[in-house]
Amino acid sequence: MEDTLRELYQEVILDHSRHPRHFGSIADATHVAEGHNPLCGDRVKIYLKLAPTGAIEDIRFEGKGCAISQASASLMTDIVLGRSLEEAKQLMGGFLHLVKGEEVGQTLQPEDREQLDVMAGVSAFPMRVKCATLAWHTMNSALEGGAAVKSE
Amino acid sequence: MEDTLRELYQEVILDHSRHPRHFGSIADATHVAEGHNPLCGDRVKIYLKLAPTGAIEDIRFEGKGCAISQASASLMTDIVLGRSLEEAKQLMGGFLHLVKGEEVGQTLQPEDREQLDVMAGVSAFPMRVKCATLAWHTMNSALEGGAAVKSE
Amino acid sequence: MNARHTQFDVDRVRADFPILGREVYGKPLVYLDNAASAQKPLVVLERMTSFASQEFANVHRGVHFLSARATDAYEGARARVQAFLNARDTSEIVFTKGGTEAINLVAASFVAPILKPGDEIVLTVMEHHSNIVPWHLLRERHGAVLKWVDVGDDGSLDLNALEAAIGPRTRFLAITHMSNVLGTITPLEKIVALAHAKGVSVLADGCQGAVHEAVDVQALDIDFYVITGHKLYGPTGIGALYAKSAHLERMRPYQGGGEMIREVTRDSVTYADPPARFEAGTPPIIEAVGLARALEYLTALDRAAAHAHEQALYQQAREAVREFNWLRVIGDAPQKGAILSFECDGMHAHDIATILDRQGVAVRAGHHCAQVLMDRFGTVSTTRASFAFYNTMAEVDALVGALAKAREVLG
Amino acid sequence: MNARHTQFDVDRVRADFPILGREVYGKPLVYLDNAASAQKPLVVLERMTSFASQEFANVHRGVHFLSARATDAYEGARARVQAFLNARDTSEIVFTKGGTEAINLVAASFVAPILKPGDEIVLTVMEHHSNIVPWHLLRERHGAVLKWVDVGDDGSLDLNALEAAIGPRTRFLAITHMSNVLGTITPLEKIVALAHAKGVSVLADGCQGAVHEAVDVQALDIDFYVITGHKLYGPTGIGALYAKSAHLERMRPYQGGGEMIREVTRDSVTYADPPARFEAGTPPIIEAVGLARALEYLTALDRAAAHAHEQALYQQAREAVREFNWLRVIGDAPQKGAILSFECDGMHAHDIATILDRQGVAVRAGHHCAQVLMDRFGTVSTTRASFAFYNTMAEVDALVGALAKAREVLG
Ligand SMILES: Cc1ncc(COP(=O)(O)O)c(C=O)c1O
Ligand SMILES: Cc1ncc(COP(=O)(O)O)c(C=O)c1O
Repeated sequence: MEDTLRELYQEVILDHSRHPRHFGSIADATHVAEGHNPLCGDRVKIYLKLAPTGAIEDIRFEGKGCAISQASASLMTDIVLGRSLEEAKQLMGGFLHLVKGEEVGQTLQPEDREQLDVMAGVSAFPMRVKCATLAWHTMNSALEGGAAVKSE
Repeated sequence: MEDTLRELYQEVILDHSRHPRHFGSIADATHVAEGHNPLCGDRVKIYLKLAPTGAIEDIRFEGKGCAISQASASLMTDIVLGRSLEEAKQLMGGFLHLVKGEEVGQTLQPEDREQLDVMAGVSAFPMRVKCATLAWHTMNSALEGGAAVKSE
Repeated sequence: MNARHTQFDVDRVRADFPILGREVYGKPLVYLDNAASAQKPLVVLERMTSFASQEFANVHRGVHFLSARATDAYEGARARVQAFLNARDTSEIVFTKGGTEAINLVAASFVAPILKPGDEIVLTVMEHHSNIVPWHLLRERHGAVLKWVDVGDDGSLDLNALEAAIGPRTRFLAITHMSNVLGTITPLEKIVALAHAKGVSVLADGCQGAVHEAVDVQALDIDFYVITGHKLYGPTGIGALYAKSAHLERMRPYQGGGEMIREVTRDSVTYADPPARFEAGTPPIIEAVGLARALEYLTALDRAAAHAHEQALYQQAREAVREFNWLRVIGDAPQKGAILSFECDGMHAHDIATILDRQGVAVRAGHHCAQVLMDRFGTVSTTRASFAFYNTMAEVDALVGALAKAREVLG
Repeated sequence: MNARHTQFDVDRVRADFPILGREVYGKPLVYLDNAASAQKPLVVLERMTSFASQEFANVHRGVHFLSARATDAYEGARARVQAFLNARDTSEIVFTKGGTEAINLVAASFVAPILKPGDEIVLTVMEHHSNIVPWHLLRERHGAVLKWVDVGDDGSLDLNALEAAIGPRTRFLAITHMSNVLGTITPLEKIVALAHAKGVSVLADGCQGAVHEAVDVQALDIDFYVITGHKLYGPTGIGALYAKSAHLERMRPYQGGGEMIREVTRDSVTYADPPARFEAGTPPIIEAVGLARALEYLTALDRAAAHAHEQALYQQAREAVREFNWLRVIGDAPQKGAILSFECDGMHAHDIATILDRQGVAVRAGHHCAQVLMDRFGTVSTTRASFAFYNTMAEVDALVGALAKAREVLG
């Protein structure tokens, strides 16, 4: 078995995809958006509750999808919970660099980098980058008040 | 200059095309049809007057076109005038063989063959066969009561 | 003789397809995505190159040598398609850019003009989007009602349901000849008889069917039959519509442009006879020539042996995956072509395809442009291996082995 | 230096086009039918063959290696077209099967939905049927009124007449960038400004224009611009529509099928974003790759020098035929591309073309899909010699000599 495959489907990823954190909906969500990956038909719905301070007070997701998209959504909800809007956007930028195999540089704090690094293997699978970014794009769309998005 | 060209554009043909016989219309025509060669935009309109006996009492044509189509129409009106319907159809069959370079055999009487032979050069120019047959197809369509035809 | 050998000399045909010899990720390519698009024999590509580099000009209306040559080649391609489908006349063959366009043409030029709001179009749930969305457009724009015929759990067509679906308001039946997901082959002859008995015209989407089955449109008495070049081992950018003369004669034009007119003035336009009426603009000339060469190649094969070989490949794969109790095959109809679609417990089709890909095995994962069918089977995607006559038993083994590894990684 | 030499190394480029070296009837081919379709450099055919024989699979939705490769190649071709036209974004480029389809798409998906009976579409009398008949279809089916802008006796566009033709009921202006008969080049920048000032969107038919002129759709601020592959030294079966994003976003689908949807159910369908929304079915993948290679080839030429060479060929021919007092040139606009159309006293275009053909000289004779223009000039057909950068001064001489012989035979 190839190393790149093992790196893509490492235990952490499979665990996140099988036991996603923050799975479900939020009854009193302030922001909601639905995302769709036309490549494989995967969908994700992101619920956000912003505190008056602008911090992400709660975040949940629903949806079905491949291991990569599920794990990515699960990881994302984990990491952005409690962050401010700017921090969430910053994290998204860094994450996009990471999975596209681009220079991450200062866009991610070391501890965030460490947590997200399990997704770095995706960069060896260009056709799967969309799976990894779907949840993030959908969260972004929710925050910007958009409706359904498809992953780019 | 190539022989095939000289054979196609021999004096008789050019003469017919410049001074077409039976050019014009027939006020009391019994059969009329219009033909169209989509290849070059040429048109021909054939007027026929059949006698009660079924013989072609008068035939005329109008239209603009290339030397081949004009000469062919002129020659046709010359040769079918006074013939019976069957003879006209028989002549058409023979003429089609002639210009397509097929075996003419018994389909043309020797004297008819001689008269039509000036058109035999067309067979070396497959793209121009339609020009040569337009008038004949149109006459046929007129006799069969058809409307506008295009040359096949 | 080894039971796994068939009469078909697969090594010999493989040599005709250069791409089959290539590697991906350092592993031999195992191309099992034939239902999406087939590979092309070198003779097809060579013919296109020789035509384009020695005989090319625009067709029709040209007097000069090359134009005559190109016109002959283009019209010769039409005659080749006519023969392939056993149409009565070449004028019954309209070249299109693909199967999708052919179906859109029929929807727009045959069905739309006869449609009143509330009129029904009958489809099956196993249609490809290309045989669904053109009818949805008629629903959106002309008030058509779509009636759906179900398939059984094994993926076979329910003929009784089909008959029941055709009612007094039914204006058209559009049905696949072979499902691109289930492999199901539909009994077109029966279906046509059944529809005609109720005065309904039938279009068969033969994009898959014509690849695997011999087609005789006259024997079927079918009204419209659609093929696409790239699945028939020919080029992209070309397809064809067979339609009965009587239909074409009264159909209104589809696209407007050069070649499809008789006369144009400022205030009026009259149209050419079929098939020209439906071929606006410069046609895919080089592609038609390529398609003709592909059909010639295909016809020169022992098609019965090729078909038996494909079936043997499929059976081999079907048997092998019975051992995977975590795998569920979708599509087990008695009459089916060499397509194996399946779902796996806890493993997403996309992940499976990625893992297979890294082992050189190219399969398709997703909804296969058949979301209505996915809904029917309660899923959003399947993994699909589709076989061509140039695949081998060793490739089936590679597929099965790669699936076991996917289980290892993801399971 | 001989005055008849240009800076352009024509011998070198001729070597790129195998067909130019061939003979017809034992005479060297003199191919002057470039406006109908251009010949293709070998690199284009080689690229298509190498792509189809080593990198091919269906695009999009595919996870596997070849599908990714093919998708990259196909989307790379889109980027190449974007760069060629200087569009802002790749999503503004829609691949079609040719120029004709692109115009039909705009007519059906942009213009038809905004049209009320009696609304006007402005055209010029020098349009190709492909930019006339789609609008006639809107006349027949939606009650559009066609308004015609005349050209002067020299074939140049009457800008005042154009401005006057755009009235309060005008909904669209469709105009050629370069006439395929007269050679006239239209001042698109002025035309667009003039139309936009009255709130009217503009489509330019660039099937000829893009071959000879550099195009910058952003600088032109044009709404729609159409190209076709086979005239751009690329394959048949491919063309492209440039459209402003804002337009594409709100345009309804054209054909229905795979790839252009977001979601399909039994009762509903939602559509993909542009450009996918307008590319139903398997696209002309191999052809797009070929077109990209052709544009690359073209861009690598010194286009200014190539253009000057074409103009020199044209001028040479134009001057030479002045000596034939039996020949009347149609189209003498100050801004014109390298197309020479003419009529001859007492000699039909068709007969001339046949005689030229036997001398190896390929020209086109007929109405050139421009019957409205033929009417304007009181004729039904012209003979047309159209030049490409690979033509030579010696070929111009061959044309002129062949014309003199035609006179001898027919005169
Ligand atoms: C000016 C013009 N417009 C449109 C077209 C149509 O292009 P196509 O036939 O490639 O669709 C042509 C060529 O045929 C043309 O010369
Ligand atoms: C059953 C079926 N119908 C229609 C199509 C559409 O054909 P194309 O994409 O070549 O237009 C396909 C393939 O994509 C198919 O499998």
